Amino acid sequence: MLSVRPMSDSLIAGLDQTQLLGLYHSLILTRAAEERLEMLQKQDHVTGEIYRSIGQEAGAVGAAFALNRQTDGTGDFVAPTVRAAGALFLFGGELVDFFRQYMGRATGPTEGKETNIHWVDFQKGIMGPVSPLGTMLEVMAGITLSFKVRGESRVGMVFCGDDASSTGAWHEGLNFSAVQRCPLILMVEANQWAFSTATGKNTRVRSFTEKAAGYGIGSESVDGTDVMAVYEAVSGAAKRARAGKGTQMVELRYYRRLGYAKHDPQDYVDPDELAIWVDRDPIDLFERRILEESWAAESVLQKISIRAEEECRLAAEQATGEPAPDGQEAGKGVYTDTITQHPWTRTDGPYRRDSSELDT
Amino acid sequence: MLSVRPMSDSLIAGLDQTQLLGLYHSLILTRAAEERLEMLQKQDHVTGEIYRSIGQEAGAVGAAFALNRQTDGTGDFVAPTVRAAGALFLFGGELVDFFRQYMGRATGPTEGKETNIHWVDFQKGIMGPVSPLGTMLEVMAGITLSFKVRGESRVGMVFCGDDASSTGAWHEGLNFSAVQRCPLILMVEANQWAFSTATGKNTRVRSFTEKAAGYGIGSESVDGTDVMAVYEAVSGAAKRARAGKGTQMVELRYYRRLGYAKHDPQDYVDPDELAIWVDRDPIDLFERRILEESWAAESVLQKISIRAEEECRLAAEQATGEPAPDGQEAGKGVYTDTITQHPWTRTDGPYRRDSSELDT
Amino acid sequence: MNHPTPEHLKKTARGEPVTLLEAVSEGLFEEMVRDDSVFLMGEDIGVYGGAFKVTRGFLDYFGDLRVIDTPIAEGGFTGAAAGAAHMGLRPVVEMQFMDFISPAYDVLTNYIATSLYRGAGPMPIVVRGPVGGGNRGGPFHSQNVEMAFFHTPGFKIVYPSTAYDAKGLIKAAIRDDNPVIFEEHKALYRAPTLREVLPDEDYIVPLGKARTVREGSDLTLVTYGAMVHKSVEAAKKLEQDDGVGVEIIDLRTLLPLDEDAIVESLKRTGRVLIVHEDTRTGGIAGEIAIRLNERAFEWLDAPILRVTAIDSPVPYAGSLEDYFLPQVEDIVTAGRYLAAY
Amino acid sequence: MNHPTPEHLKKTARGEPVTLLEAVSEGLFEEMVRDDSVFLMGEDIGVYGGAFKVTRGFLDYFGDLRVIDTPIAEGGFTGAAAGAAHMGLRPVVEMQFMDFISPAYDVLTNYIATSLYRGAGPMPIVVRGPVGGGNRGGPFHSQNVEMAFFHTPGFKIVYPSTAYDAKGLIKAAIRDDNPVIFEEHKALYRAPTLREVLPDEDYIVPLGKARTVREGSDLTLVTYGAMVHKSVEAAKKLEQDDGVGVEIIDLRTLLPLDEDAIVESLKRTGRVLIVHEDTRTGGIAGEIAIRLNERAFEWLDAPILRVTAIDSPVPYAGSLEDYFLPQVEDIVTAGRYLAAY
Ligand SMILES: Cc1ncc(C[n+]2csc(CCOP(=O)(O)OP(=O)(O)O)c2C)c(N)n1
Ligand SMILES: Cc1ncc(C[n+]2csc(CCOP(=O)(O)OP(=O)(O)O)c2C)c(N)n1
Ligand SMILES: [Mg+2]
Ligand SMILES: [Mg+2]
Repeated sequence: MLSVRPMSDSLIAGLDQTQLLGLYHSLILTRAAEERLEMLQKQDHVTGEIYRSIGQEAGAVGAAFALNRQTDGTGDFVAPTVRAAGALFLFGGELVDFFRQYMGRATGPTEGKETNIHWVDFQKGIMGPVSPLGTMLEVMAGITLSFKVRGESRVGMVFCGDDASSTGAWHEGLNFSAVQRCPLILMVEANQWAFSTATGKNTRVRSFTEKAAGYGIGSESVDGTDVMAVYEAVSGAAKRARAGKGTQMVELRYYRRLGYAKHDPQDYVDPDELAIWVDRDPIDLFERRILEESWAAESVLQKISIRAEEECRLAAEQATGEPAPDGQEAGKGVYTDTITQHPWTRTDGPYRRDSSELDT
Repeated sequence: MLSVRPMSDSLIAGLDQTQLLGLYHSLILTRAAEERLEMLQKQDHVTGEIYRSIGQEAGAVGAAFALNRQTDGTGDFVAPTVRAAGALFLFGGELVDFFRQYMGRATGPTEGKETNIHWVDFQKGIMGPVSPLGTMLEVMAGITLSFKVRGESRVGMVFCGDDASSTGAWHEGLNFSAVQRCPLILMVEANQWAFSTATGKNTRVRSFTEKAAGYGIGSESVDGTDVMAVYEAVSGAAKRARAGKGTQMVELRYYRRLGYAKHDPQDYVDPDELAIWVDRDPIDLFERRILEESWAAESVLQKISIRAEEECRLAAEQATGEPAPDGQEAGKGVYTDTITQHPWTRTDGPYRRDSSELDT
Repeated sequence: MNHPTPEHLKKTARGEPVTLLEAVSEGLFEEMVRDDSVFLMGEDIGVYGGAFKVTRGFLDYFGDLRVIDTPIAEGGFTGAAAGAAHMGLRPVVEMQFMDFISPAYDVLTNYIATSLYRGAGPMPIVVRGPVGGGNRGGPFHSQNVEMAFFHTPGFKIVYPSTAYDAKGLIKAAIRDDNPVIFEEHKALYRAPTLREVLPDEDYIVPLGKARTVREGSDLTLVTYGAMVHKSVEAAKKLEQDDGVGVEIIDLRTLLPLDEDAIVESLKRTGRVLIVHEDTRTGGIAGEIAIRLNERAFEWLDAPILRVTAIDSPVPYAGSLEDYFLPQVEDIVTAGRYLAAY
Repeated sequence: MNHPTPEHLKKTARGEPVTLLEAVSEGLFEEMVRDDSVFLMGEDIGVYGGAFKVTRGFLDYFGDLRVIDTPIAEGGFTGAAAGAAHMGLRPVVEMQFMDFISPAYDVLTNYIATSLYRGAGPMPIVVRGPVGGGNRGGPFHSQNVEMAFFHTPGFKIVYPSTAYDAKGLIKAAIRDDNPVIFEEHKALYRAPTLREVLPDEDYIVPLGKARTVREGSDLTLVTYGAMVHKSVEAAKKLEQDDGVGVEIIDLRTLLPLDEDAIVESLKRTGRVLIVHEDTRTGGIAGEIAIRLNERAFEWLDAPILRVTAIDSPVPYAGSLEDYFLPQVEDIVTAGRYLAAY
């Protein structure tokens, strides 16, 4: 019903038309969600920092699409970064939760205690990250170790910025995973920047596959603006990891087209270099390909776009209307068993000796 | 006077006979010093742990010999490990200090506060290590950064066990040095063991030069039992580092022939494998070569051996007769400016209110 | 699991006394038998059985999926423990010496301690290993690490002083759903005087509960770990020489702190002396002091005092280390001062 | 050095008021001009001028040998700072957020703090960066880090609350031969109320000396950092509403602690309240309390109390964070209670 002409018998990279359009929808949705976020911030609904992944959407979407996504706790796992929201959505992360998190809503998955994509859903296989860079590689090594130990055919994928590779945690986590042959896929988001510092100041290698060799793991470098190429590379990596070939790396080559976060005017970026990458927009590229190959008609794509916009609008609207958490919740959930907060934390007076005791 | 036949005009790897015999002396001295240490421990003069480098002496000696050793603070720097005492001695570390350190003598360089080769001499370029593995690579990165910043033609050499390579500190230090193009030479002591754990469980690479590639630095792997080969490899590395080619790695391939420390019976080691390496004893090999090439007569070597033994005996005797530090010194030297230890640390009573004040 | 239980782990079953080290081993072993999800990670814990041989025989019995020799990467394998804990496993991580927990400081304080709060679920992890001085280990093999974690909400910190407690506490720690830092004092590991016959049945010592080591009505002495034994010595001296009755409280768990136990004792004695082996400034004595101010100021008949190590790294030479560490005589002096106050 | 001093670093020279952030910048800049051996390392401090722009313009002026943009490796570059310090340089290391000092915990506590003691020489290193809550930064961009280092002998810890102090203290820290942890509160960085005109001549504020912010005879309030300003608000209220005279001591340096200043004030007021933004258990209040027990117990007319953040990670949502942080009202309540004791 959606197709312009019937898909050929042989699927495109193993994907049928619905799936191809699913990829397209995910790309569009990611961008729309992040744009919506900017609007919300301008309207003062978001108090913290916001992040964009424009130009990098295909990396997150293509990679997540290649995994086994389930909602009953039996599927693969993904640990996204702020630049891989697309993977989060594909794994079932709800748009409304995305907005709730940024807005610190009581209704969000972390009930306002954490921000942005820092949230976890074990049923869906979502491992939101923490800020300290590199940590999630260690954590995912342990998650995939548990897959190995239990003989499950599952893989764990962890996204890391290119410059997170400088951290000791990255090294220790990756090496641990490598020697333990954990079914882990490391996605290196080679967007050429660490905040304002060029990746060339963080490492002397040109491709992270050179680093992979130093850990004795499989690796591949792929054009991170080409969602199909990413999908295929990660499919291969996942296959190898599932087949007991151990840890794999896939490098996504692309560019961080906006500043590190909203507040960064990125005046350190060469506009000509940037222009090259604006021309290589992953959504434009995929759209062109869909149309050229006649996988779908323009009107179909337009409908998808409109739907994605609408989803975002509704989700943002819902989140906006929801309450902030009650302040006192701040003190709860530090321990699984309740450990009494000490008197005088707030206004309880310290203990007084009974007057009857005073003559003791 | 020492030579059997005159050395040919062309030096051996740039070394004259005195130097070749210097190498020999250093090898012998290292082994003799460590054997003396064992005796001292048996006699209860050493309370802490002791370490041996048997089979690895050529790595330390050949490497240190290739550097510019001065005693006025203008030369190269070395940070040895417990398995590189030979480098320490070549840089001017005194035998008697070696024993003093192990015996916790007040007269030792750290006055009993630290043990074994953990001592520093800035004039000689000796940077004794600390226990946490990997740290010295970070520190040497900073030392060599200062050489670079000041435009000095000096290099810094840091020894690290093969399995110290698993630490985050190793990674962060090496990468920092690499991107800053510090004139640092990393000596990887590939003795195939981390305590009881085979190196294969610490890394999946067979040669650490594969890791070097992941940092974009020069590297070479060398037979660590061949003192001349080590000397030549490190000479080359030092030349490159001095010429502004940045950080270099030299891998020493050999074997840890004794247990991790004296208490380790190494019952996890395959005796056949061990036997191979006993046959490749670096001192035997060098001795054979000296005699085969007629660089010196056997009697000369014997004299050197006897001298080294004697040096060790005398130094050990001296250290043994020296005093332990005064206990109260423990509280001093934490800050450069004296910060008063608080009352009641020991026996001072807390302050009492004057009786005259009590009615206030 | 086809292997028989190693003989050296059947001492309690045979009714023989065990050392504190053996008690920890037995506790670990029993928990691993009881619960498949418990597994071990650490350096040299498999083939070698650990630097102190706490896990000797475990690899053969449980296999290398449950007894994992790790690379030298305390941060990495502690982080991996967090991942495994997310998936329902219960990792027990050994630090070869607890001094080497520092590279894991980031992942422990930022990731593991905050996991539950961040909505990422509980972290049933035990990080255990040898601590403490007196063994001429120098600055990097002698540290106590409690205060590195005491300030981070989310941890529990345990520090046993007897074989009985060590076994009961390690089992309780493993069953706890919160991350537990578990300190084992090297000088107590094989101390012959600490050997005792343990109950053959399964028991735990609950976390968060102090133990009254001896009663006394003149002075409350709060301590833990190796200092418990030095304090007992000092208390005997004070009793004999000065007729001072010293009540000793062994905290056992440092976090959460059993302040009720201390407060109750203080209310009887009016005087508190805190003794810890760890260095002085920022040690646990401060927190105890302010909590007693908050809860029982009016019962204080004398200042709260402390006997501790001095503020320096742990020196290597015996003479220095002996001076560095709190000694029985220091405790006696302080106790005498307080009793006479 | 051919560049002119950037305009934004000449405010004091022009007699204009500066913010706390600008005061730190000026202090750094002047020390770098004064002493060639001072240099900077950190993430994004060069091209970008630092996440908070503290080093804006420094790269152009001093060049990339003295203003080094590092890889994201806090341990690595802090360790490198140690090496540089060995060679007579004086590194000032920026943590982008002080929360990210954790990966450097090992090298800081084990290597840098112990260097002098180990005979490896002094460590004139400053590790500085933004700390503190109130900015909706969540658990990893809001921490105070003093207690991670307070227990390790060898460090000094500094935490300014005013522009004047910030400049004088950063200069003193750079000139100090001991490693200094220097905390800059984000909420104070650009606070317009803190803008002040600084002396144009070179001055330092000596480390280890507290400052009496205001005098009062009924209660000694010990605090530092952002809490100084909340405490002043509370003190005004207590004075107006209750007639309670609150003496406020701003510690400025947390280690070494200026206990003389506190003791002297206590002897006048008989009552002590400690206020810190950092979490409660194991916070600095404990150490102050036990030192006061040791030195001035008999002057205490009331328990030593504290107002602090609660024991949890720093939550993100505004409502949660406001509850988490100590508020003026909390200080007032505690002060009222103590005054009436
Ligand atoms: C250990 C640590 N140090 C510093 C930071 C601050 N920080 C956050 S993101 C960032 C740059 C990350 O660069 P990269 O990993 O390449 O990710 P990108 O922003 O390019 O996606 C830095 C320095 C951090 N989060 N963690
Ligand atoms: C960070 C850290 N973790 C653990 C240790 C304990 N430890 C000391 S030496 C050693 C093995 C080192 O192996 P390797 O680096 O290969 O050196 P080798 O003993 O073979 O010379 C271990 C685990 C340590 N010193 N530092
Ligand atoms: Mg990047
Ligand atoms: Mg080795």
